[in-house]
Amino acid sequence: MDLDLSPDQKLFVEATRDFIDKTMPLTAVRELAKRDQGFERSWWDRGAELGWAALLIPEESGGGSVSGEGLLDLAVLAEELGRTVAPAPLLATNTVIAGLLAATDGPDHSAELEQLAAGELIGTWAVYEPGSGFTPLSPGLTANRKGETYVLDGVKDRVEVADQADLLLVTATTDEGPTQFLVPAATDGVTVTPTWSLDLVRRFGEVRFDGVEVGVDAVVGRPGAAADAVERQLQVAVVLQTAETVGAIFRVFEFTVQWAFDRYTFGRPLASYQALKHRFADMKTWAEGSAAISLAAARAVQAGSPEAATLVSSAKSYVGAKAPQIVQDCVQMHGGIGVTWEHDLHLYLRRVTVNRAMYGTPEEHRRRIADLISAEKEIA
Amino acid sequence: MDLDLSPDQKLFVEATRDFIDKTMPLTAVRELAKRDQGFERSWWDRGAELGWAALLIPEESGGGSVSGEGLLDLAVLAEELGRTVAPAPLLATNTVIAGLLAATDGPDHSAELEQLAAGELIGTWAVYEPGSGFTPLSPGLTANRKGETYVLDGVKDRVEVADQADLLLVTATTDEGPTQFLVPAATDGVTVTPTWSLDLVRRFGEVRFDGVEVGVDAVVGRPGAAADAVERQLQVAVVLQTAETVGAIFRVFEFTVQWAFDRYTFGRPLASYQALKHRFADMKTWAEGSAAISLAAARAVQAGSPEAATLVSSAKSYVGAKAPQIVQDCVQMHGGIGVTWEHDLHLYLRRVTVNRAMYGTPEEHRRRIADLISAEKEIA
Amino acid sequence: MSQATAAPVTTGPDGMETVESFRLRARAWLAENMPRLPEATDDVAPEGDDDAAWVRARELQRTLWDGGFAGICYPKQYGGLGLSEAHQHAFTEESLPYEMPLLLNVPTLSICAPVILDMGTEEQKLEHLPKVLRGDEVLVQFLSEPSGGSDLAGLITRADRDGDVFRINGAKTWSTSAYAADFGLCLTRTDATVPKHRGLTMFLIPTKAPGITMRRITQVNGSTEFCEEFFDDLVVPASSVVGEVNGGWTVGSRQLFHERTAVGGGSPYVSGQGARSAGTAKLDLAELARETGQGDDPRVKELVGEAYAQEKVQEALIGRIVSAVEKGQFPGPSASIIRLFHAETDQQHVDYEVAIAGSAAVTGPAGQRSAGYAGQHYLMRQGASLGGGSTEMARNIISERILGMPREHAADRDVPFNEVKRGR
Amino acid sequence: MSQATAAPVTTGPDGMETVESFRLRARAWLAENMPRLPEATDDVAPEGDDDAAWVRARELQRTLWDGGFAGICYPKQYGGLGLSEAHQHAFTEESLPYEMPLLLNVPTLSICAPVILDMGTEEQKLEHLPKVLRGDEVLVQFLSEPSGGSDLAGLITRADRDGDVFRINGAKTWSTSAYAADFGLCLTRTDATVPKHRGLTMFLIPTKAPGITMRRITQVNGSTEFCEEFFDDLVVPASSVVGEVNGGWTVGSRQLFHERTAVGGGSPYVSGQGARSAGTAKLDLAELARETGQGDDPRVKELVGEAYAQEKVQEALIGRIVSAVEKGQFPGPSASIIRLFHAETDQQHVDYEVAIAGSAAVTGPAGQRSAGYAGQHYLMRQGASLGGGSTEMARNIISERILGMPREHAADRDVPFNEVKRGR
Repeated sequence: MDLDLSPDQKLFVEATRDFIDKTMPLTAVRELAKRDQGFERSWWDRGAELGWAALLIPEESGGGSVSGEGLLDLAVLAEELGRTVAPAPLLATNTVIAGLLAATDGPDHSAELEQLAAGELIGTWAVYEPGSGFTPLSPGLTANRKGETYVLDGVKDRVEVADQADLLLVTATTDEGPTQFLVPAATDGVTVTPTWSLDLVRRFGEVRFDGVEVGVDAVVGRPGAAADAVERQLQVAVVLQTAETVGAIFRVFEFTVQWAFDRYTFGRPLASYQALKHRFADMKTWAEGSAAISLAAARAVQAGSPEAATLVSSAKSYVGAKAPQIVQDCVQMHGGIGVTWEHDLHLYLRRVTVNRAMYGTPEEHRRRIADLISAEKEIA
Repeated sequence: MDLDLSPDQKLFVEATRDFIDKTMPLTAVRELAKRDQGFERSWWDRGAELGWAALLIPEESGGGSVSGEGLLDLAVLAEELGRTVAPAPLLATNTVIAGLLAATDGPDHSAELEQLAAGELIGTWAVYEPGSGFTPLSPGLTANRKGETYVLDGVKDRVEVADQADLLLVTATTDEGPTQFLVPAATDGVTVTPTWSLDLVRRFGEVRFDGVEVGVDAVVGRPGAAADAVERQLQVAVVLQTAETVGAIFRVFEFTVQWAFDRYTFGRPLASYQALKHRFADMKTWAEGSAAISLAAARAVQAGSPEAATLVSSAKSYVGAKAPQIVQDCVQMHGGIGVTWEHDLHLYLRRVTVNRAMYGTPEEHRRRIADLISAEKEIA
Repeated sequence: MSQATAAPVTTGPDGMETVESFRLRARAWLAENMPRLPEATDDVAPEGDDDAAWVRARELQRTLWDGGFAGICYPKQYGGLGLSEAHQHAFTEESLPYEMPLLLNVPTLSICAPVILDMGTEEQKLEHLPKVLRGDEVLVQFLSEPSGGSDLAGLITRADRDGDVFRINGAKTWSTSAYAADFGLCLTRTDATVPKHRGLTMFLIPTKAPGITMRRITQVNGSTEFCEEFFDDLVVPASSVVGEVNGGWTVGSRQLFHERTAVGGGSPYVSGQGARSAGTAKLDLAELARETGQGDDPRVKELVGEAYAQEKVQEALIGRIVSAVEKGQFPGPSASIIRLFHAETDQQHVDYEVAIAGSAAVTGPAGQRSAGYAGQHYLMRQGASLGGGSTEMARNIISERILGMPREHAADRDVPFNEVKRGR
Repeated sequence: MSQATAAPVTTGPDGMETVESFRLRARAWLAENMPRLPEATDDVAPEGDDDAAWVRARELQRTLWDGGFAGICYPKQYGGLGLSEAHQHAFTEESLPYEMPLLLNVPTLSICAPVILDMGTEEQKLEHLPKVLRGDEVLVQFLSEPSGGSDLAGLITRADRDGDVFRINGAKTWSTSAYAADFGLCLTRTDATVPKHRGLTMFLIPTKAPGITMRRITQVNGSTEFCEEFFDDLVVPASSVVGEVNGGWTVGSRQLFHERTAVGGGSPYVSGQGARSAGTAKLDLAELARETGQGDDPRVKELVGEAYAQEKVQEALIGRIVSAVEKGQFPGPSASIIRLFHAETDQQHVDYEVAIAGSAAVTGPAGQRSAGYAGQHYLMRQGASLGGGSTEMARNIISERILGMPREHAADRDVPFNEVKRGR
């Protein structure tokens, strides 16, 4: 909901919308809901051809953005996908890309980066562990050095698009401290089990690592020094997630306003009842606030601003909490039809509820903000 | 807001209302706000003549209730006082009385009990300590046994009606554990300092104990065994507090509804606007819920039900949180005049805000509920 | 099944069995005759998918009937016990550990049958009420319409008189468990030339009659408990009118009163108490906190305690309002207060489920019990503020009919129905 | 006072000084000329009780004027700098560590003077604007009336033409700082025989003229910043009309626009930014948490983080809306969005102050700094949803004028004002 898109970005939005309208309308999403996998690989290939996994990558490394600010372009794209709750592994793959780009002081991963950018590989971040919240820097999964290899043991869950991912960016604890590894999903000892998901097409899975051996060149960045890349990955993930959510709530709000004009009760349109009008006014205000903070966070991350961490968590705190509230209120405005399977509202409700929960809940991000500002004070 | 008062209780309400109308209208409360002390002792004497400090005490000990259920009578009275934000030390004195009656296995305090009942003495519970929340069973104030005396050292604050209290019921830590002492305010080493209070007539103070010597007969109940009496005192305090709050919100709601009928804007009464009507409907619902739970808690405490502890905390959790919200919404309905000194709304807002905070905040009582039900589960 | 003879019957001065005596008898009888509730399972089958559950519910109700514990507050002449709400309440409390025919509570026992009791002809009462109490007849409401919403009286399903019969044409929706029912209370328009409330008639119609086509509605949580019905020249006799011809609004209003009371949890006509199926039962928040390793987290404890308090308030409020309405201390529309409170309580609970479950609410092992339900429940969050009359209508009723505030402008008031403006 | 000559001026291609150049110049000049903010004190004197503060504010504004930093967005011909909002924003950021004439921001600099700029005659602009920017003239709004409320256009203060002059009779209220002002924008009724919006006229009147009696209103927190005024045959010349006679609503609407923008925090006409006095400044919640020993409590951390996020959203939202309105992407009434958001942010903050402070919010050492303010702030909680147009009006505006929903029925629409029904 950037009101000041460049002409190139506007063309990009139009092309994206056109592609999605043709290839991934809500009816297609509903079809995919019945399948084992939430999207077809060939569809993601076409997205990759449109640059969906290349926007963060510098031109010299085979990437290229629309506006020169790749993350902002990605956010625009995420918003468009949010408008139709499309199933793309946009966040998953680009978060891995962001991590690889952030950690340039370790083994070379440019080959994988190229394949990710081309859509040949799908990446995902394996960061959650069973029974824990979002605590990326204290993984229980261990990686023990044995000569020129590491042996990984542990379990990750809530791994996005686990069933289709080729590359897992895994947070692990080594003797040196928190370390990330890039592990092909096909490696011996890696077992992926799909899990139930509230979203109909965005799937998650559990990934077990039983004595998984990887070379030292699987390390991303330096051993024990994962913190900066992890922070970067979190920021990129939340920027894309809130942008997608904003796209979803604006779309839901649009068709709910229209419904309020069209639907009559007691001889008057719903839109004429003050109690409902006031709730629409609140929703409009919250939606604009969501768009504003989501964009502010994206800009700060794009610019590498020192405020990026708190703005990203502010965006998640606000958008993560308000979006489900807005969609539920839109369900209320629709009445009974709003809770039927055949109405599209629940597709959006599922998506924003998943987005509320993943990569830190609003509550987790609020505590993070408190920690960040208290750390700032101590430095100052 | 008991809808099923007995005929005797109805007469009691009428007599109380009559007495308050004549002696403590809001204009009198405003006058008292300017004075050093929040009420006149002679006025409390008259209240005591009407039995305000005798309702909990059995007839054979010089007391007497209206209905045979003294706590329910007291709750009815508290509600009436809440309707005019009267300044009586009803809760303070009766909480001490409840504590003395609960701890019958220690030294004899029947003389003090009689004087409290007669209004000759005013009592208060000194339970809070600087820098702490409501943690009555872990006092920092110490009482060290020296032969036939105890020496008390420590500080209490947020002591209700400290400036006028004659008897302090003090929670202390002894070698045996948490112990309560009944200490005359005039004892050497006791220093009372009035503190600022949000309520204009309900005053609080800090009480310092510097090597205060009291006899072993000052103990209430057995040393180290204060827990039961403390629980009883808390239950009685919260029952009276929520009853008073319910009286206040019903009165505020009444005159705000009337205002909505009388006040016109854009040629229509406020009461005709749906957005406002819906807020009145919410307030009505919350007020009825407050009345219902407050009465349910009072009945459970009166009956000594095993549910009393959780119901009391449920009442505080709900009424403590909803009452300020209702009064603030009533301020909103009044518009600008609602935040002026000359309008009576703020007298009520101060009272319910104080009541929200004292003897455990809603948040503290919610955590207490969680602890209580988890303890129940362990037993079961 | 044995009649409960173990405990003796003690009667009060009014000749009615005392509540305590009734409670003790019920306790003994329940222990002997009703199956205890099974332990909670991981089964997440959504409501309405298991038709065997209906057979079971009818059997359980029959057991109650045979034991002399069916229809506690129904009059004796129609097969009930003619006892007070206090008896009902005592029985409900005693019944909590047992399997009860909860599926029959809404709408059969607590809404439809009470309407027949209040407004039906003597023939209708004698014909249907004993069957209902025996578990032989399940009833349903045909009220809402696809084009409807809150404006019930604006319905367009027509019933045209044709000699001794009426011919019904139109469509109804949101009829709970209609697929399992035998008869339905169907509100229709019999005169479109008068303002909307004055041209309605209520019928009690057989649900399996030719001319009715039924379709089950799938809800977002997979539940198919609601149905949609299409009436195509359904023919019913004039004797199936409940109340007066063109007096249907009076009957419907009574029905709404019973519905609000039932949805709020205050109906005296139920058999037992509880959620209709495991999948929709509220999660125990304290348990959820422990399961997710947050039992000692103060922020989670606050949510647990607050939700517990809210439920205690709800219980107390229901008691207060139901008693006050019964005694005439409060006006009848006060039932809307408990209806509104129910929605607040339910929605707060599901919000806290989601907040406590965190990311476990949205993905996890298939069929996982606690945390995963949270997300599922959240999809149906608005059910509590939609079903049984929206909370918006409840707020209108409270402000207008309890507080006496001016009524909302209705563009269709006093306008002949066939001249009222309708949306797209 | 020295003109800031230290930093060089760099101009852009449009001939205007670049923002960065302006910022550097401002930074240097502020450091040299403006007093740094004193450390926070325990002084809780409520607003408006200290008239010396007004003398001080006028002096500070004069310092800005002398330094060439007054009226950054005001046109040059009326004493301003004629620069952009970006310049204003840069200056505001640089000014935060310094004492600024914040008392002049509302309503003088951000509401009244902009109205004169938009709607005044050339004479009025030349007469008043330079004085305002120099700190010589303080302005006030005479809009609300004791019988009024949200229905501003329903006002009853009359201005009757009498040859070359008008005679004003009536009463106004809620005029911020009127006791310290020199002139006021006073909206009056000049024709009661036409519907309400068409019979209004705006005057710019001297506040010390005979015929005006002023009384200060005490608010619940002890503040006396608002006044009430009684006009008893106040005589003003026709040249003091702002806009057209009977065209006062147009002027008033413009005034409301500036007010909403200012209250929401988006005005480009201010001198500095911040709360007007220490007693009303928001408490730092993280600090309050530490002071009350709850710095590590997860539940308190959540409140701290949430309130912080809310403020960041507010900042971002103001930027978004102000820019969009300026560029014509959003309609003007969108200012109501930031007005509404301001209230939500403010009220959440004070609620969290009270929640964190706990019982320390309601009693404690006299004059205690943090925790005790919480209770005081709570008394004025609704100020944020009342002052500057109620949030109810904001919600009407958003739904009707942004979303295009049908307007609320107004019983006084198109009715001659003297036939409109009024309450008791």
